[in-house]
Amino acid sequence: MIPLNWWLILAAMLFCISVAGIFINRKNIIVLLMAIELMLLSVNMNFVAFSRYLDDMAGQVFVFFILTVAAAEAAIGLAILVVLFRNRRTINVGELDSLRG
Amino acid sequence: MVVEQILFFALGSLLLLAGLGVVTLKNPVHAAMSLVLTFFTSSMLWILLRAEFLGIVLILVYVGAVMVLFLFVVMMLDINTTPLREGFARYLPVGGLVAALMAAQMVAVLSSKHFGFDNFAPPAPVIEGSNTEALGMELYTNYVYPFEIAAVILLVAIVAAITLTHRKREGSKTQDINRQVQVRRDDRVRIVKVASESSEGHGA
Amino acid sequence: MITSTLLLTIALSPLVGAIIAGLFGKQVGRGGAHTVTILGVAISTALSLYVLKLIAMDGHPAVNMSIYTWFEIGSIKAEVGFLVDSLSALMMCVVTSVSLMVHIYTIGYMKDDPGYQRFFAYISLFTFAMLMLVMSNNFMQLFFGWEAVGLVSYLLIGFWYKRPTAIFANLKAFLVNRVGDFGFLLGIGMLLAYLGTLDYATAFARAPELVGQTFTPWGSTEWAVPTVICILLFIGAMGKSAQVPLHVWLPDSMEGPTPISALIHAATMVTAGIFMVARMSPLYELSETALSFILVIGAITALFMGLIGVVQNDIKRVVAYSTLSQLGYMTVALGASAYSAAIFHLMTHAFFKALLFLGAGSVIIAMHHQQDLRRMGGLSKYMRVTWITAWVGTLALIGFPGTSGFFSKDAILIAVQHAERPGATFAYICVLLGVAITAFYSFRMLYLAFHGKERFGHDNDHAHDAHHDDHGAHDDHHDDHGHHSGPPHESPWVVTLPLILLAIPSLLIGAFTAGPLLFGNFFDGAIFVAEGRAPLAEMAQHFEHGPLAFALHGFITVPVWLALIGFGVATYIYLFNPAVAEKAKQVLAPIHRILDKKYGFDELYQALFARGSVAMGKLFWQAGDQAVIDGALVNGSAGLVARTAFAIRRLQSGFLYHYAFMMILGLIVVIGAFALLQ
Amino acid sequence: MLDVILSLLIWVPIAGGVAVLTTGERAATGGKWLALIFALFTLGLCVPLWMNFDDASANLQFVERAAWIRTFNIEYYLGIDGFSLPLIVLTCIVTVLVLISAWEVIEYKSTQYYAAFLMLAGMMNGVFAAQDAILFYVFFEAMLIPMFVIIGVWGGPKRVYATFKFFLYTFLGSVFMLIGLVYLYLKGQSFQLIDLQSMTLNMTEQTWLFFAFLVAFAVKIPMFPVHTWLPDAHVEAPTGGSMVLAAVMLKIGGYGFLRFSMPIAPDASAAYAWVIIALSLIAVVYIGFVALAQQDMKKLIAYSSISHMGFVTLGLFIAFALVLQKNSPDTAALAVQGAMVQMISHGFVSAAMFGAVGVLYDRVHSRQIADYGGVMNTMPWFGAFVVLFAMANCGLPGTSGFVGEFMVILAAVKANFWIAFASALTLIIGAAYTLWLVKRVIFGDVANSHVAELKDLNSREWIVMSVLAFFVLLIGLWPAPLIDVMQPSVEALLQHISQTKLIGV
Repeated sequence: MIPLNWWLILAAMLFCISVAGIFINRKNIIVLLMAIELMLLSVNMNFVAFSRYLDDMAGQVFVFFILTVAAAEAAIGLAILVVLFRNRRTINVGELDSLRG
Repeated sequence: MVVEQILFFALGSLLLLAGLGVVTLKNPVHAAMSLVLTFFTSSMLWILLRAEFLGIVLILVYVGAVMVLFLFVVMMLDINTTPLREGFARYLPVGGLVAALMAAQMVAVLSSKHFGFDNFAPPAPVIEGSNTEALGMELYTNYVYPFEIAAVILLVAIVAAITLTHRKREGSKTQDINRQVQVRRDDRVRIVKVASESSEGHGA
Repeated sequence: MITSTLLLTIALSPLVGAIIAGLFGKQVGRGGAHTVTILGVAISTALSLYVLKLIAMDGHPAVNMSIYTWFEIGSIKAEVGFLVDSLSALMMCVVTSVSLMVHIYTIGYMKDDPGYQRFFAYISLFTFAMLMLVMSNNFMQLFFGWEAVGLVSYLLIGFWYKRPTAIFANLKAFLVNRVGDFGFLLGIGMLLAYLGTLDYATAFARAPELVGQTFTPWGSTEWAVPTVICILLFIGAMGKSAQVPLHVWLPDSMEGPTPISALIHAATMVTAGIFMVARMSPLYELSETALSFILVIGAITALFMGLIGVVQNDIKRVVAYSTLSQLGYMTVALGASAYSAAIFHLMTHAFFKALLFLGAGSVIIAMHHQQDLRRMGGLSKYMRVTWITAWVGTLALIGFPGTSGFFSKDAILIAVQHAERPGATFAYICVLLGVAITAFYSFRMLYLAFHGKERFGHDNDHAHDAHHDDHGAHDDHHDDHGHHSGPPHESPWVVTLPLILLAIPSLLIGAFTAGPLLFGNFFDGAIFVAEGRAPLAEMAQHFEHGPLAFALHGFITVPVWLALIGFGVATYIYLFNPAVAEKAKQVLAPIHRILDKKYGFDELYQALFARGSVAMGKLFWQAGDQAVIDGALVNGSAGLVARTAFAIRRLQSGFLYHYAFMMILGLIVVIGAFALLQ
Repeated sequence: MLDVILSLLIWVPIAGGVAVLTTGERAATGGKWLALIFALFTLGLCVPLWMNFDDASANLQFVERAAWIRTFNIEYYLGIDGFSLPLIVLTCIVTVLVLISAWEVIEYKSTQYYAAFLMLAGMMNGVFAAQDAILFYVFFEAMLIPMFVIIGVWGGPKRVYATFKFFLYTFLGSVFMLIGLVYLYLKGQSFQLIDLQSMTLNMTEQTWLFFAFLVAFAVKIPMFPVHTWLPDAHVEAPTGGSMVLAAVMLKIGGYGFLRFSMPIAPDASAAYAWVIIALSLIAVVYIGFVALAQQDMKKLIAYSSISHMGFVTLGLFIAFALVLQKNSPDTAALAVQGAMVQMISHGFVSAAMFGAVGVLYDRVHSRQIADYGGVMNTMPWFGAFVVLFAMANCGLPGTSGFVGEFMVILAAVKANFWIAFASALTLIIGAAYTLWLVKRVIFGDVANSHVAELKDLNSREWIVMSVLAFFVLLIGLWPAPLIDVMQPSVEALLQHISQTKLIGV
């Protein structure tokens, strides 16, 4: 029997890995987007775990909605990436700072 | 019960490894592949948690659609990844440190007195009926309204993605039916009076 | 019968003359200007004499009436009103008569001066102001007259406003007078604070209440209230009557035309201070320390200013310093609470000092505005009338027995001798020495100007150009009217007539008025002397058998001997061998230098107050206003805002990962806070 | 007509301003005459105001009340007493003079210049007649706008800095006042001055309110630390602008103390009176010395008017010591009357001095003393007027400058000798810097070619100068009518501040 704690710790670890990921490769947007997907996944993990342990379907419903949002977000993120690439011929974050203050 | 634990540990460690892979692999395609692996292992875990519908949906939605999209984009744009990689080593310690700090914080929050999970009751007995049925019941009764909004969000996402990336390709011939129908006779035909060639001499 | 219309005509007729001559100068023309002003002053002179006759001869009671209320707040009332008693009647006559003489004299003196009408307007405006001061019955109007007189003296000293020395002198005069008025105003303030009224009558009636009261300026020191009030009022008098620390403006006021030196800086304005102290005698009698303070100040002025007169080379400055010293005598008389003697000397001094000044003016006209005694000599041959009247004036000045100066100066000497007051002996010594010095410098001036070798000689025009004595103030303003060379000649009748008219009272008035003024009850209503003190009592015994006997008796008294010594020394040096003067100058070089530098008062004041305050102003302005308030607080805070804004701007670096990093940082902070706070 | 006279006094000039604006640039002279007619009409209104003013009673007269904003029961509540009447008359007179003095001088958009002044006059009358705190505050703020425009558009080279500084300074000050008023409203549910004045407040409330009002009015007067905006504003303002700024706008600070700080927070005012007295003495002496070191004529006169306004605050706040410690109400009345007369007389004297500098500036376009010398030779009548106004500025008896200072110094002697000693120093310092200015500018030989070809006063300047000279001499020689008008209000104020508000609490 697996206590709830483990699930939460597992999700937390996953979340931290994705945070580290954002830090590590700060230049590559694609990996950035993937890291975000990973974060969402870890959140969903929590939800499912809670729904299972609290015996309440609300958690799973919510996961369902997070999935839709995640998909939408990924789609738009990539669309922006493509447009960005077309205009600037590069997606290296280091060169893209025209919006500075 | 032991089998469950073994399964949990195996899948959990696989999940973490795959996550690490996503973050550390040089080639974006490999990263994408490891992300796919992550999704697979998490869906299995979810099934372990008796949320089989979601597990399947996860695979379908994420791996099927999102990862394909990622790979499609990665492959299409010839992104030279070399500049993107440098600075990897430099920021590793910082990233690692922040991740560790956050992990420590979360663990402290989760396991400490706030949530009191340690004395949390073990999982309830098997709920009757299938998970999908229960999820459907819940979804289409209490959460109809959010469900509709989710649909709208997806619509917005589609429209946004298309308008952003859509380019008008020059040179593509299209028919404008409307204009074609409105053409009238004298737009096209012109009657010209030409004098007939007479025999008595070439004009003065 | 003295009615308000009578007094109003006395006071206002000179004002009307001034307004007509001043504002409508062009329309009225030169002739019109001087007739209208002389007419005004003549009217007020006649009426003043009539009033004096009424009060002195027919025993008309003193008049105290108010014309209109200036302001009235609860119990504090300030009005414009007249108090005419023996003291003010006498002063009115002195002021108006001397002013009339000066008006007539000016016709000759300012004959071809472009500002002719303006000058007449000013001198009759001055007469109006002096009358308001003399006739006032409350402190507010006294202060009004006090400052108005200061204003007119400012305008007159700076009459030739083209000359830089003149406009420097008039600013200096006004500011030094204002220092005096500063003390004067505080005195009036104290009076109002402790007696609650500005009116003379009620103030003098309530004066005895002040005796016991004390005033604690700081910590535990206690000062008697009457002493503080009297000394503050006397500071005002020191400013106006040019006593030692505040005397620096009088010699410089010689920059103005000579008639005003005669009118303002000899006869009337400078005596305002003496008149004020005499008028406030009920207050002064209450405080011994104030009187001895006055005594000491008067003695110092009398002696030390006379000394400076010895080394002056400009004829007008010699007479100016003699005025200073004579004022010192009057102050000493006040200090010895012999107020009547002070007023008597004031009157006689007004006549013979005006005479000397106008005589000097006539000499200046004759010498084509040459004021340097070393350029004159032997004028007696050319200017008989001026010479004789100068002699009369000098005799009266040194107190030659029989002349009016003798009676008034002797009265002062005896009064000081018998005053048992701290500082009386010191004052007596100074005053005695002063008699000798007065004799010395007045005869020195007489001989240098009228006797001895003619030093102006043929190099007449040479005298005009380059040679500028350090304080020989040439009226270059007059050069343009074409000086005709050739020997000097007697001034026109317009100039000599006033000289004669002034010479008569200088000789005779003393004998006639000494009796009633000094010992009689002429001043009973006006001047109040505490019972214990009768400074002039001893002199009264000598005076039973008439002024003539007293005059003869005078020959054997100490002061006359001192005067003769002074006369003898001066005659020996300046008539028989002038070389001694040069030799004496080398031998006593250090003393001569001190005297020539006028004890360094001018330089000290100029450096300390003038330049000092401007420097302080700059310091306050640059350091205080610009740097601290504007720089640090106002623009400083604006700068601060700009700097902080710039710092924050750098946070928006434009790099995606910075923003991501900040988000995660925020997350960590939130979780940390959540963990800690639970 | 009498019961609406105050509204007329406020809205006629403002309407006039709008009308003049509509005439536009084409009919400039027509616009100018129209503006002058409106100004003269407003001045004409002052005559019945003064005649029908009953100077025996201290309560409000010509009262007009109408609901304005019901939710906060703010009312359009007008009324005047002894303090407001002279100030309103002063405003109307100075406005007419300013319009006359700017006739030919201002060519650039002259009608708008005139319109700005008319509106300014209307709002200033509003400030003096308002009996509702918010109405007072609205006019107090609205007044800044025309002044901002006048200095900002027609000013000198550095006008932008000067106007911003002036506007921000005053605005910052008035914000504190607003906080105070709001607090009072929350406590007493009413903005009417009468209610505010009679409201019982404990000491801490009073202290906070006192300092809130102090900041607002100290900037306006201006008092010592917050005065640096005035010299800059005056140097950059056009002649008419500095005449009105000096003549009336500084008085609103003093008037504010009389209406707000003293009656609403009497105990705090009494407790902190020494602060104000110290600042006023600094203003009199320190600023006097600063004025001595100036090279720019307008800056010198600006500093001199700060020094003179120091007397106003001194007079107002020694009244507390006189009433409470020395319990001699008459001397306290003398002090407050001295402060009020000083305000009125300073209005005329400083307007005249700025007018005189304006006359010179219109001819030679320089304000530096060094550029002048011997003006008396070419402009004798102007020289005579300047000497008269200089004498009034250094408080010569017979001119209005003397009356105020004389009364304040006499009252100060009773309060504390050393206060009187320090304030009486103005006799010397005031005379020093004023007459030194006159010596360097007016007297002496003709300094340069500019001065040589100066022409004497033209008829327009003659009118302005002689009207101001008339008032300076009238108040100087016979101040009784002005003082009798204010006496009942002064006694009522003193009676009010003598009772402490702390009994109940």
